[in-house]
Amino acid sequence: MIALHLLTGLCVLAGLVFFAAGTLGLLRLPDPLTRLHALAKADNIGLGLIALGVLPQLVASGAVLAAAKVVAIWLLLQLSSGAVAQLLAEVAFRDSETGADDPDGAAAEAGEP
Amino acid sequence: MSAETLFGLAAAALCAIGIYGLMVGRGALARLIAFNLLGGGVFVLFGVVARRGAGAGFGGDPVPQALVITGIVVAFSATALGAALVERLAQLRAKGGAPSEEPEADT
Amino acid sequence: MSGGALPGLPPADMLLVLAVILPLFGLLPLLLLGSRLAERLTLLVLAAGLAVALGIGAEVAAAGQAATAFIGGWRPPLGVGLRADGLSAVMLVMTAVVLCATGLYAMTGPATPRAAGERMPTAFWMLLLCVWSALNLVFVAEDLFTLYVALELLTFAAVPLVCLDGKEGQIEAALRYLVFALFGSVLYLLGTVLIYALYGTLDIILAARRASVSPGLVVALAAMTAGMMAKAALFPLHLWLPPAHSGAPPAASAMLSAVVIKAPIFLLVRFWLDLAPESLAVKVGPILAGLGAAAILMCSLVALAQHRLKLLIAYSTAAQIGYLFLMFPLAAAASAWSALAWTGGALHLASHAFSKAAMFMAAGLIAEAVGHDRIKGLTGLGRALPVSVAAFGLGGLSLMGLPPAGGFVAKVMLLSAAVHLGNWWIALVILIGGLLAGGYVLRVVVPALQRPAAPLALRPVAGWREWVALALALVAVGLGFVPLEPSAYLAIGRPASWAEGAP
Amino acid sequence: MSLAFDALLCLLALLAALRAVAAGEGFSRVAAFMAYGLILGLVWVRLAAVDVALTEVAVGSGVTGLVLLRAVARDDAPAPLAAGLAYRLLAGVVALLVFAGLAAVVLLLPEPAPSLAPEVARHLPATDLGNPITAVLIVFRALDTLLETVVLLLALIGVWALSPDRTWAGRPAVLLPAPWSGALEFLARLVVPVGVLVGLYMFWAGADVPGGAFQGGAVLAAMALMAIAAGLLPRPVLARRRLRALLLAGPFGFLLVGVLGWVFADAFLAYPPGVEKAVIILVEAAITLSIAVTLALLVLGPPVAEETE
Amino acid sequence: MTAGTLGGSDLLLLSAILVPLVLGLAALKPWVRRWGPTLALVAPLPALAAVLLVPVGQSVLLVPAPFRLTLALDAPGALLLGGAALLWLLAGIYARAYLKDDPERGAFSVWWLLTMAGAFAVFLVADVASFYLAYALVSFAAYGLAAHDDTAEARRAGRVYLALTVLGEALLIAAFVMLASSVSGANPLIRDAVAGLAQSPWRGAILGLLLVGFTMKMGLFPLHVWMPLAHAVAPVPGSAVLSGIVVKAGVIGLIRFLPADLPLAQWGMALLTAGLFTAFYGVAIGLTQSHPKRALAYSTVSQMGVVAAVLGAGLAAGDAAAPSLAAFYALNHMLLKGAMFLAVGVAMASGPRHLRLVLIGAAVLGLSLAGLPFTGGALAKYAVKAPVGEGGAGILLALSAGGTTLLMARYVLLLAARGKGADPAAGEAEAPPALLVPWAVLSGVAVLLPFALFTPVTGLGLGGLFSLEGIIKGLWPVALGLAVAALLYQKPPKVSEIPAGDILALTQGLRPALRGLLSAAVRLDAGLRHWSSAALALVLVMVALAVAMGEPQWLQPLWP
Repeated sequence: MIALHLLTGLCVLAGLVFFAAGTLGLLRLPDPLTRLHALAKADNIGLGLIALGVLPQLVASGAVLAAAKVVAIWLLLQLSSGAVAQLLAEVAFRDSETGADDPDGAAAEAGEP
Repeated sequence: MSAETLFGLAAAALCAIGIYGLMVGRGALARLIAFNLLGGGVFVLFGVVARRGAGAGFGGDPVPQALVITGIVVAFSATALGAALVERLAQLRAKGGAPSEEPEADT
Repeated sequence: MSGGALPGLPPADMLLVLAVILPLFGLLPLLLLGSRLAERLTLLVLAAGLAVALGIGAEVAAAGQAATAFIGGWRPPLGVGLRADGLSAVMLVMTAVVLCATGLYAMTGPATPRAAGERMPTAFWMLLLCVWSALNLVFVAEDLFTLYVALELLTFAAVPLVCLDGKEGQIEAALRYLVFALFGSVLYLLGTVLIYALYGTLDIILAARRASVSPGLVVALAAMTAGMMAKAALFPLHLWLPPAHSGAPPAASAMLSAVVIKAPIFLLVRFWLDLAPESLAVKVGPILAGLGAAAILMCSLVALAQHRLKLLIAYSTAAQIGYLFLMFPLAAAASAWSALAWTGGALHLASHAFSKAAMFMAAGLIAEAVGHDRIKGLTGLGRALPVSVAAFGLGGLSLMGLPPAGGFVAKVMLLSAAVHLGNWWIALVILIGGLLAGGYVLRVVVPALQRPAAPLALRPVAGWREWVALALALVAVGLGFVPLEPSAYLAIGRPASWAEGAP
Repeated sequence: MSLAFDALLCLLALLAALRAVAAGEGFSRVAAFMAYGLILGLVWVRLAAVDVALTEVAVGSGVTGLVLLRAVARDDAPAPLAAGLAYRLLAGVVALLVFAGLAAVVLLLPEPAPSLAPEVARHLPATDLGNPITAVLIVFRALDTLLETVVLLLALIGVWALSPDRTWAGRPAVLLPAPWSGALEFLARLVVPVGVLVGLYMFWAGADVPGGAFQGGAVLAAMALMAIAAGLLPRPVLARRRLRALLLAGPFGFLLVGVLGWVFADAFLAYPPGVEKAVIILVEAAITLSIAVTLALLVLGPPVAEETE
Repeated sequence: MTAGTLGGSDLLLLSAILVPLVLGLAALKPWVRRWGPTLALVAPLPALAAVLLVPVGQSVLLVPAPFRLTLALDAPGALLLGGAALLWLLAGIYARAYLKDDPERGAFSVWWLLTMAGAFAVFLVADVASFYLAYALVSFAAYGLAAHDDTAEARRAGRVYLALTVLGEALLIAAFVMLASSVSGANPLIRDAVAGLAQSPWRGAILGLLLVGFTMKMGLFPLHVWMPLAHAVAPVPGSAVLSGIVVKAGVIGLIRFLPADLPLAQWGMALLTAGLFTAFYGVAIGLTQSHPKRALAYSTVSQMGVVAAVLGAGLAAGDAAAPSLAAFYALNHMLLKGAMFLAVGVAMASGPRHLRLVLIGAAVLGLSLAGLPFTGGALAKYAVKAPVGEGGAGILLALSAGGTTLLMARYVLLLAARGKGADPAAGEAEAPPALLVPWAVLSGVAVLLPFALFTPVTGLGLGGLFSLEGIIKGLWPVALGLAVAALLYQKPPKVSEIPAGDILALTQGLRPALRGLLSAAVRLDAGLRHWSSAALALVLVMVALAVAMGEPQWLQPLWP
C-alpha cells in the first residue's frame, strides 16, 4: 500500500515539474514557434505523469470506470493539444513567412493558447 | 467559516467586480463580458443557496440549480445577440456608414 | 378549475395559459412561411388573442376573484402559478388592443412602402408575437424567475425591433438598449436569489406572506427595484430610450413606447403593493416619486427643445413614465384615497399606451408622406393629412390631461389623492407636467393647423392606416368617460392570495 | 484541507474576473473570461452541482467564449480610451459598497436554510426520473424551460434579422478564415464521432445522473461546429425548410406535449400518468436536437452574401 | 329634475349645446364645410328658443351618477345665454357677408361653431367636470377665431393666448380638484361643491386659484395681456364674439363658483380693488391706441374690471343679488361691445357720406356703454350701484364711467379716421346691406333690451332712474368725460402708442432666460445619457434605495 502512495506521489511530483517547465518555457522563450514546442511537449508529459500517478489510486479503490475515463481524458488531450499546436504553428509560420508579423508582436501574443 | 460562506463571499465579490466592470467598461464587448461576470457571480450565489439547502438525499436544493441552468442559457443567448450587434456595427462602420444623427461620444 | 367559469367560455385557467402560449403557437410556424403568409397568420392569431384577453377580463369580472392556473398541475412553491387579478386583466386587454392596432397598421396594403425583401416583414411579425407572449406572461406570472425569463424574452424581442431597419445609428441604439437592459435584469436576478435564500420560495404571494423586514429583504428589493427602473428607463436611467424608440420603424416604436415599457413598471407595482411589507413601501415611495418628478420636468423640457418629431415623442414617453412613479407614495399609504391613486395610475398606464401608440403611428405616416422627421417642415400639414394630425392631436390631448381624454381623468385622480394625502409637491409636479406636455404637443399641432407657407409635396399614404391611428387616439379619449372614483374592477384579487378558488 | 482548496479556487476566480475587467485589449479580456468560466465550473463541482458545472463549462464559458472571440476578431474598432482615474476610483468605491452589502446579507442568511429539496424528494417518484434537476426543469417548472427554448430561438431570429435584406436566405460567414489544414481535418475525423456519442450519452443519462438536454445539446453543437470548421460539413443554407424544422422541433414539440397535457392530464404541461418517462425522454430529445442546431447557428452568425464555394 | 324621460324643455336645453357641436364636427368634412357659414346661422337658434321658452330654474340630469352630467338654466345663465345666442346669430349673418371672399371661411366656420357650442355649454352646465370640459372647449376653440389670418402677428397672438389658456386650465383643474374632493361622490354639482367650500381646509387656496383662473379669462390686470393681441388680429365678427361672449365664460365662472351667501371680506376687497384698477388701467392704455379694434379691446378689459369689482363687492358683503346684477351688466356690455366691433367693419366698407351715419350710431353705442341717462347702459350702471354702495368704490365706479366716455370718444375719432382713409375706391358706396342690417339691429337691441329686462332682474321700478336726482347722478360722469375729450381734441398730447399687450414687452427679457433653461436641460440630459454616468446612476440608485429602507441598528455590530 505504501509503495502505491509513494509511486503516486512521485509521479504527480514529476508531472508538476514538467508543467512548471512548460510554463517557464512559455514565459521565457522568444518567438511563438519555440513557445508552442515547449508547451505542447511539457504539458502532455506532465498530464501523462499525473494520470499515471492517479490511476493506481483509482484502481485500488475499485473505481475502474473512473480510471478508464482518466485514460480517455489523457488520450483526448493528446489528440487535441497536438492538433491545436499544429494549427497555431501553421498560423505563426504563415505570419512570420508573409512578414505580417506586427512590430509589437501581436501575432506572437495571438499565438498564446 | 464553512465552504458555503466562503463561496458566498466569493460570489458577492464577483458581483462587485462585475458591477465595477459594467461601470468602467469601454465599448460594448467589455460591458458584455462584465455582464457575464456579474451573471456568473449571481449564479454562484444561487449555487451557495442550493448547497445550504441540501437535504432529503440531494447534495443541493435542485430548484435553484435548475434555475441556474436556465439562467446560463439565457445569458448565453443575450451575449450571442450582443456580439452579433457588435459585429454588424463594426461592419457598417468599416463600410464608412454615415455617422448616426446625434454623434454621441461614447466616452 | 377555479372560479365560476362563464358558460360558453373555456375555463379561466385554460384562458390564462392560452394568453401566453397562443402567440407562441403563432410564432413558431412563421419560421417556415414566407412574409405574406406570416402576415395573415399573425393577424389571425392577433384576433384570437384579443378574444382570449377579453375572455379573461369577463371571467375575472364574473367570478369576482382572480383567475388562477397552475402549470403542470403543480402548485407553488414547487410549481409555477399564473394569476390574473383586475389589474392584470386590464393590462392584458390593453396590450391586445394596442398590438392588434399595430398589426393592422403594419399590414402591407396597396399604399404601404414595399419592403426590400423577406427579412423585414417576417422578422417583424415574429418579434411582434414574441413581444405579445412575453407581455402576457409578465402580466399573469406570479413566480419571480418566470418573470425573469419573460422579461428577457421581451428584451430579446424588443432589441431587434429597434434595429430592424439596419441603419448604423439604430444598431448602436439597440446595442446600448440591450446591454443596459441586461444590466437591469441581472440586478433583478440578484434580488430574486436573495428572496429565495430568505424565504425558500420564488412565488410572490407565498414570499409576501413570509416577508419580514430584514437586511436581506432590503437589499433584494433595492436590487430588483433598481433593475426594473433601468428597464423602464426612469430618469436618470433613460439613456437608451430616446435613440431606441425614435430610431425604430414606426409600428415598432408604437409598440415599444406603448406597451413594452409598461412591463417593468407593472412589475414594480406588483412588488411594492403585493410583495414588499408596508413599512418599506412607505420609505421607498418618496424616492420613486422624486425620480418620477425629475423625469417629468427634465424630459418634458428636453422634449420642448427637440427638432425631430419622433425624438420629441420618445422624450415624451420618458416624461410620462414619471407620472406612473408618482403613484407609489400615494398608493402605498393605507387610506381610501390610495385606492383612487391606484386607479388613477392604472388608468394613466392604459391611456398613455393608447395615446402614445396613436402618436407614433401618426408620426410614422407623417414621416412617410413628408419624407423627413423635422418638426419645422410640418407647417400646414393639418390640411394635407387631417386624420393623422387629428390622431396626433387627440393623443396629445390625453398627454396634456385635458378633458375629455383618459389622461385628464387619471390626472384628476392622482391630483385628488395627492391633495388629500398632503403630498403638495406631487400635485404641483402633476400640474407643471401638464403645462410642459401642453408645450411640446401644441408646438407640433398649432403650426400643423395653420396654412402651409409653401405647398407641401406629399407622397401618398394609405388611408386606412391613418384611421387605425385615429381609432387608437379615440380609445384614449373614450377612457375619459371612466367615472372619477376608485374602480371596483381593479380591486378584484387584492390583496393577492392563492386561497380563493381550488384549495 | 478542502477549505484551503476552495479558498484557492475562489482566489483564482477573482483574479480571472479582475483580469477580464482590467485587461486593456479585447482578446486577452476574452481569454481571461474563458479561464474564469472554467474555474467557475470547478466551483460548481465543489458546490455539489455537477449538472450546473457541465452547463457552465459547456455553455457558460465554452460557447459564450467562442461567440465573444468571434466578435473580438471581427470588431476591429479602435479600443476607446479608458475612463478617467477619478471615475474609476468612484466606481471602485461604489462596487466595494455593493460588495459590503452583499457580503453582509450572505453572512446573515437564515440558519435553517429554507429549501425545496424535501418537496422535490417527495414528488420525485411521481415523475419516475432519477435526476432531481431534470425533474425540476422538465416537470415542475416546465414553463421556464419551454420559454427558455423560445428565448434561444428568438436570439437566433434577432441575429438573423441583422443581416442585409438581400442575404436573408444566404449562408453564414466562414467560421475559420484559415486555409485548409490537415491537422484540423484529422482531429475532426477522430473527435467528432466520439463527441457526438458523448453528447447523446449526456442527453440520455440526463434522466437519472447529471446531464441533460442543454449539456448534451451544447456538446453536439460543438461537434457540428468542428465539422463545419474542418470542412467536413458545408455551411448550412439558413433558409432551407429542413434546417428550420429542426430549429422548431424543441419548442414546438414541447408546446404540443404541453397542450396534450390538457387532454390527458387536465393541466397544461402535465404529463399523461403512466407514460411520463417516455414522453419526457421524447421531449428532451426534441429539445436537445433544437438546442444543438440553435447554438451552432448562433455561433455561425447571420447570413452573409451568398458565396459560391 | 326629470331624470328619466327628457321633457320638451330638457331636449331644448340639450339641443342648444348639441346642435352647434354636431354641426361643428360635421363641418370637418370638406363638403359640409362649404356650407359652414350658413350652418353658423342655424346653430344659435335652439339656444335662443331655449332661453325664451324654458322656465328659469329648470335643470335636467342627462347622465345618472356616477357621472351626474346636469344642465341647469338659472337667472345669470339665462341672461348671458340669451345675449350670446342673439349676438352669435347677428354676428353670423354679418360674418357670412364679411368673409364671403375669404378662402378660409370654411375653417373659420368650424372654429366658430365649436366656440359657440362651448359658450352655450359653459352657461348651461351645472356639474364640475362638464363645466371644466365646456370651459376648455370654448377656450381652445376661440384660438381658431383669434389666429384666423395667417400673419406673423396673428401667430404670435395665438401663441400668447394658448400659453395663458393652458396655464389657466392648470390653475382651474387644481381648484376644481380641491373643491370637488370636499364633497363625497365622483362628480358633484357646482352648487353642492361651493356649499362645501366653507368648511373645506384649503378654502384660501381654492378661492385664490379660482379668482386667478377666471379673471385671466376676463382679462383682469396683469393677466389681460392676451386680450388686446387676440381681439385686434381676429376678423371683425371674430373679435365681436371673442370680446362679447368668450370673455363672459370667466364671468359665469366667477358667478357659479363664488359662494353667494358666505361673506369673505378680504377676498371680496381684493377682487374689488383689482377690478377698479383694471377699469382705469384699461382706459388709460386704450387712449393711446391707434386702431379702433385695439381701443375696443382695452375697453373690454376696463368693463370686465367693472364687472369684477361688482362681484368683489358682492362677495365682500355676502350679497346674494350681486351675481345676477353683474350678469345684467355683462349682458349689456356683450351686446354693446359686439355692435361696436361690427361698426368697425361697417365703417371700413362705407364711403365718407355714409360714414357719418355709422359714426352717429357708434357714438350712441359709446354713450350707452358710458351710462348716459335714457340709454340701456344707464340702467346697467344704476343696477350695479346697489352692491357697490355709495362709498369710495361707488364714486370710483362713476369716475370709471367718465373714463369710458373718454375712451369711446377716442374710438369714434379713430373710426372716423379709419373710415375716410381706408377705402378711397368706396367713393359714395354704401356698406352692403348684409353688413349694415345686422349691425343696425344689434345696435337697437343693445340700447333698448336693458329697459325690458331691468325690472325682472333688479326688482326696482324705472321711476327711480328717471327722477331728477337719478339723471344728475348718471349725467355728471358722462359730461365730465365729454368735456375732457373736447379739451384733448384741441391740444392732442404727444403720447407714443403703447404696443398691444403692454406689459408683455416686459416678458421679452424672459425669453433668453427660458432658452437658457432649455439648453441647460439638454446639456444635462446629454451628460446623463453617457454610459458611464447612467451605469453609475443605476448602482447609486440601488444603494440609495437600500439605505433608505435600511434601519440604523443593523449597523450596530460595526461599532459595538
